[in-house]
Amino acid sequence: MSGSGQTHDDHRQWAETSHCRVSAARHLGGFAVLELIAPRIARRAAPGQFVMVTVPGEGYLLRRPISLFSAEADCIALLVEARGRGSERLTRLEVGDVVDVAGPLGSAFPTQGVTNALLVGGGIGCAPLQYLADELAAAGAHVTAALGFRDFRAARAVGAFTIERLSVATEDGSVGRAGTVLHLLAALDVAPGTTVYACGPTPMIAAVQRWTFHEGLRGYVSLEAHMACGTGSCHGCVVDTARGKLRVCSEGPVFRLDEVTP
Amino acid sequence: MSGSGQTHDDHRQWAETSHCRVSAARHLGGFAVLELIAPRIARRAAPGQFVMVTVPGEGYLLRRPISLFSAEADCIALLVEARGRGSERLTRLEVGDVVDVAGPLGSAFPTQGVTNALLVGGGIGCAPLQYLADELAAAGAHVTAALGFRDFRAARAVGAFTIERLSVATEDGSVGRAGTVLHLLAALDVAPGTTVYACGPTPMIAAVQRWTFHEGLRGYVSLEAHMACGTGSCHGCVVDTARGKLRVCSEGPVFRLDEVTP
Amino acid sequence: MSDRRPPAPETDLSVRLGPVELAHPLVDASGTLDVLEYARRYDGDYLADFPYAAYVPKTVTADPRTGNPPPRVTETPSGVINAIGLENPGVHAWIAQLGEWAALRAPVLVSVGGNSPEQYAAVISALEAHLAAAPPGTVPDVRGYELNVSCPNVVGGLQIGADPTATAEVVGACRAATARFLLTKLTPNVRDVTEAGAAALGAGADGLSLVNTFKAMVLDRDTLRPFLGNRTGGLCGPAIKPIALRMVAEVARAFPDTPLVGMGGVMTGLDALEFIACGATAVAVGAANFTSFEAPQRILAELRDEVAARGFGTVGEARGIALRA
Amino acid sequence: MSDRRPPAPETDLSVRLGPVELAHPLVDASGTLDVLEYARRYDGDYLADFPYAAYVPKTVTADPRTGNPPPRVTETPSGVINAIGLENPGVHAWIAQLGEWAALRAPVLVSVGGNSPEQYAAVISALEAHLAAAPPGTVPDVRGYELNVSCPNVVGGLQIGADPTATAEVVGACRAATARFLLTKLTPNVRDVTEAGAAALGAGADGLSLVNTFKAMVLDRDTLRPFLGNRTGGLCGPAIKPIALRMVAEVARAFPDTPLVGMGGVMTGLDALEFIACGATAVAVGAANFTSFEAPQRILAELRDEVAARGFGTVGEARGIALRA
Ligand SMILES: Cc1cc2nc3c(=O)[nH]c(=O)nc-3n(C[C@H](O)[C@H](O)[C@H](O)COP(=O)(O)OP(=O)(O)OC[C@H]3O[C@@H](n4cnc5c(N)ncnc54)[C@H](O)[C@@H]3O)c2cc1C
Ligand SMILES: Cc1cc2nc3c(=O)[nH]c(=O)nc-3n(C[C@H](O)[C@H](O)[C@H](O)COP(=O)(O)OP(=O)(O)OC[C@H]3O[C@@H](n4cnc5c(N)ncnc54)[C@H](O)[C@@H]3O)c2cc1C
Ligand SMILES: Cc1cc2nc3c(=O)[nH]c(=O)nc-3n(C[C@H](O)[C@H](O)[C@H](O)COP(=O)(O)O)c2cc1C
Ligand SMILES: Cc1cc2nc3c(=O)[nH]c(=O)nc-3n(C[C@H](O)[C@H](O)[C@H](O)COP(=O)(O)O)c2cc1C
Ligand code: FES
Ligand code: FES
Repeated sequence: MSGSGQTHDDHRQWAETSHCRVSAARHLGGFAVLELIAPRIARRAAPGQFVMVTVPGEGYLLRRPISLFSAEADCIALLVEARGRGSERLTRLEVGDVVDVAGPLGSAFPTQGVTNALLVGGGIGCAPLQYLADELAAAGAHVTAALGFRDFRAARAVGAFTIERLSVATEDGSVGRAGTVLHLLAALDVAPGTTVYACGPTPMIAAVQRWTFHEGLRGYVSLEAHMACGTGSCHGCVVDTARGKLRVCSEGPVFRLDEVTP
Repeated sequence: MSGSGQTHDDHRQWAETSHCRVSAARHLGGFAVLELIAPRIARRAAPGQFVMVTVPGEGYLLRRPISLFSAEADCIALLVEARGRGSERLTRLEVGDVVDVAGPLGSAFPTQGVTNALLVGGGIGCAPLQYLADELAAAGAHVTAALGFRDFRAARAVGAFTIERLSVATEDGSVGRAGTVLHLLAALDVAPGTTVYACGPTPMIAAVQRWTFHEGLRGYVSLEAHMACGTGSCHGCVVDTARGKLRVCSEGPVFRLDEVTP
Repeated sequence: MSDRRPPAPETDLSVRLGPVELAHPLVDASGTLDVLEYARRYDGDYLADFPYAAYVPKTVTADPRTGNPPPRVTETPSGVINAIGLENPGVHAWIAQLGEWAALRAPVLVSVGGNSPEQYAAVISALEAHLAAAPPGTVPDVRGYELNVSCPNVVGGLQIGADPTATAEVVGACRAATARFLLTKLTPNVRDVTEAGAAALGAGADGLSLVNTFKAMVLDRDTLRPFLGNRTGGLCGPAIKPIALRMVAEVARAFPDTPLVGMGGVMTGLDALEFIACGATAVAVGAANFTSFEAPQRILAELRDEVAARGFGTVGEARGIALRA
Repeated sequence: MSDRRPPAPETDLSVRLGPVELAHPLVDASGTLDVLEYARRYDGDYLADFPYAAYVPKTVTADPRTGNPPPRVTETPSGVINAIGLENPGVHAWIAQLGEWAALRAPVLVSVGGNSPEQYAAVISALEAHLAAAPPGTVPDVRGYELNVSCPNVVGGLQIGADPTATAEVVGACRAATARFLLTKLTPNVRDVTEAGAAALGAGADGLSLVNTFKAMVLDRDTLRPFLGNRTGGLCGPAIKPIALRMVAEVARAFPDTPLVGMGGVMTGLDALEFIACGATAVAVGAANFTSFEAPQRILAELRDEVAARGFGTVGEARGIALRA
């Protein structure tokens, strides 16, 4: 494979940080929160955007898309779940390791003028919501988050979140309320005009979409798709939307909730 | 490439040691002497034999053939030169790392009845000669070694050898005598009936062969060939000999000097 | 090469691909780099700094195409598989965008797809008409075409390139539609890649590019069903490089003086030089673009170093040296 | 799969490859495991402990062959390339050795090569004559043949398998020479692998195995000349698995009830299961044998786990599930 190790630091016109150092790593059994020193990325980032991360080692050709879990001063953080080979390798990164990271990429969650925000996450789809919550809170919005997980193991990711009004559900009832994130929503007192931000597996997105329509709310969704380039070049990551087929890496990952067809 | 990491330790009928721990590592700029804990291999080994070493990490499909540099009690040692990707990776092994090693494989240098031995090595071809010298010396033979290298950098390998009567030549004269190992041989006082053991690049083998014929000596040579299986199965490593095409990994690597056609 | 040498910028890397002068041999492989998308993500003037010696856009067809259902891409051992299915807005919408990258400072070779000779020729005719009428500065520097008769992911794609007669028909129709440089991009999914090559050259192609992707399949780990929405896809990347090199060598031997664009798994400067040694005039870089924004710059720097370190005065001196008896 | 489950030895892995009962689906790929060489390096009774369900020896030809000049093998990205050139002692010397592994406790499928129908048939006739005359216990349990019409590294190898007519002639001659199970091993270096498959089956083959290696080329880093002594070689290993799976699926779809041996890049139990999901009856393991003596045991254990973890009662339940619409 080779190659990715040796980038030329004189070409600095890209928001691409080679040899990005891990400055902190928290391992939460199957998940990791990685803090990376990446000033050029941190400076430009907005919640909802993602980075393409080169998995260290031979034998990983494609970079992995990972949402920004936070971005502050010179650092970005990523919340990574070990799902396949590559993400598993990323969760094993330790302080001092270096990775290549490109970004920030894609569209951000619109936050302007939002006073009440409801953040709905399922599984690793929760990842972009911490950063979003931070930004919304800093802008004075009232933020509530509802996170759903399959089971005890998946819910370990919750340990990474510091959102104040946070409720959790697990399908097996092992952590928080038993049921899906929809059960959490049903129990919430949602102010009219609340903006919904959703990210998670397709069935959850579809359910949240139905629920927001029913409640008369507007909102945004961050979608996942298998990616090759992450740069809008290959058309590998398209999803169907009301605006036709759109690329998650370029027109997305954030779309209006009412324009996607999960 | 997966796979090799997970061997089943209940199948112990093979002289194959998975998770073989590096117990000592000396790094000699471009070379490394690696000591590995491999009792089953050490117990059966003889000088001239080799092992197949799995290069750690993804992306190395074939094992690398490496001669035994020594074998004592529970340990074997390897002298590895960084030539390509895989051997370079092996030279970076550190104490505590684990590698998979299979062996001992191939034919050994005959040593029975030898009273005077002349060991002739070129470049990394010197690797099997230390073990051979030790065995010959232990059996009471008089051992002289002549090692030739291209330059100063290649001659760093000398630091690994502890043969008593050892002379060194470099082509650029930076270490030892200027010239090839043939110049060393010309300067030696070789007892009649001395057994010659040679290992090195093809032109050196050819020259040593001519020299031994001229001096009326007998001897053995250890050959290199690109290998896939290392087990006599694939016929990838054949060399031309007086006995027809023979496999270096199975009929070799040690052949009679007078039967090879370098 | 493990010990890096100082860069040798004086080494002459320029090549002539038929009538097209290239500053160096590297071009992008169709479908792997979108110049406008890159420009959006770049701090400087990307159209001026474009790192490849020519730009090959994603294949354009006469009609708009929505492409294949997702998922469309994933990784394989040392490879990438894709089944995009030639998604593109159709030649008319595509032409309407030309003004946005008219300032691109590199010659352009337009990749053309279709299901019939007429469809291919329609793309070229529409573009030629536009170019003839366009005021200077409003269109990029289109120098030629690459006929993609080899996409394994659409009906009519692979089929054309695997059939010499059908290939010749497409090339003939396109030859009649343009006087510009005409490459035909060959499929590797054949017994003898020189057959379609001969057909294309016989029908008027000026040069050949190869290889497109290998038809392949990946299963979903969980369901054991085909992973890609299209079931099968096209394999590229380092995995296929040894096969691609063999095919480029065969074509270079069969058609010694023909402009050739070699590709398949180029990740390093040495890889690119290998294609040149096998007879390629220029080398296209595909999947490597997915590894880093700076892959083209890195590969070019490595190629320059490799050429210099081997004592070649020009990159052309390396061309075909693997073919000698 | 990252979390290992406890082994489930009760899972039924047995399959029937035509008339041949196999304890499980894994066999060795011809040319990658020599049973006598393994026995030499084994502390127990290797002929009794043989891990594969059947043994496919290296291809044997009528005449002795010295094979190609070295080097003959090297590594590629996720692949192995070889140009052995069917080195073998010829069928008569080969028969003379049979007694040494007569005790092998696994059925044997003899791989046969040649340059003409007569040469193939001569190997089979010689062996059939020997088997008919041999006292019990002096010969291994030969159950059938695999006709290697697909070696890319010899004159007449690839050529036969890439030509349906030539393939049919070879198969026809061999069919006349034996009543035993007859597999034909197909080359992937074709446009449509089902064409040679149909020809082989039409001429009397009982089943098909695929794929043999892809014709490919590797250059020497230093000289940029072809690395292998034979210039080109055959590519195998994980690099080619996606293409091999696609071809096995095509053949399984075209000939649904035909015994199929799938292969190409199997390194893990999941890989093997993928070939079965694509329609293979049995799966051959080639390059993986080069990674460890214990590769077959590991792959078999993994396959058993995969089958059990997915809730299949038998491995046969997984067969062809990737083919469903
Ligand atoms: C915009 C976006 C944001 C994401 N944010 C996060 C995040 O913050 N944290 C996190 O843990 N994960 C996130 N993911 C999912 C993450 O990219 C995948 O889990 C990861 O790529 C899996 O790689 P692997 O090597 O483990 O899987 P493998 O299956 O071994 O990978 C094979 C190939 O498939 C791709 N792939 C596999 N699963 C997915 C998937 N679900 N989505 C996209 N590509 C996939 C891989 O990138 C790789 O190219 C995000 C995905 C997208 C598209
Ligand atoms: C019997 C025998 C004993 C050896 N003993 C030693 C030793 O003690 N110390 C040592 O440093 N080296 C030894 N070598 C050489 C060593 O095997 C090669 O240097 C090593 O395989 C190179 O691997 P690479 O990944 O660095 O090279 P790459 O060129 O990247 O490897 C590509 C492939 O070619 C093979 N290969 C490359 N060079 C050689 C070579 N010269 N000989 C055989 N295969 C090669 C590799 O094994 C690999 O399969 C020995 C070789 C043989 C055959
Ligand atoms: C995602 C993707 C999209 C592609 N799209 C096209 C295309 O539109 N037209 C085309 O001729 N080739 C297309 N190709 C093939 C490449 O241009 C190239 O022939 C192939 O990928 C081999 O080169 P590589 O190994 O360097 O990627 C595509 C390849 C990929 C990976
Ligand atoms: C070194 C080597 C030698 C081979 N020799 C033969 C052979 O003699 N006859 C044959 O039919 N196939 C031969 N093959 C091909 C394999 O049997 C198999 O078809 C191919 O390697 C694909 O499987 P794999 O990817 O698991 O290796 C050989 C392959 C290798 C690597
Ligand atoms: S991943 Fe290539 S366009 Fe989105
Ligand atoms: S390496 Fe396979 S026979 Fe020697």
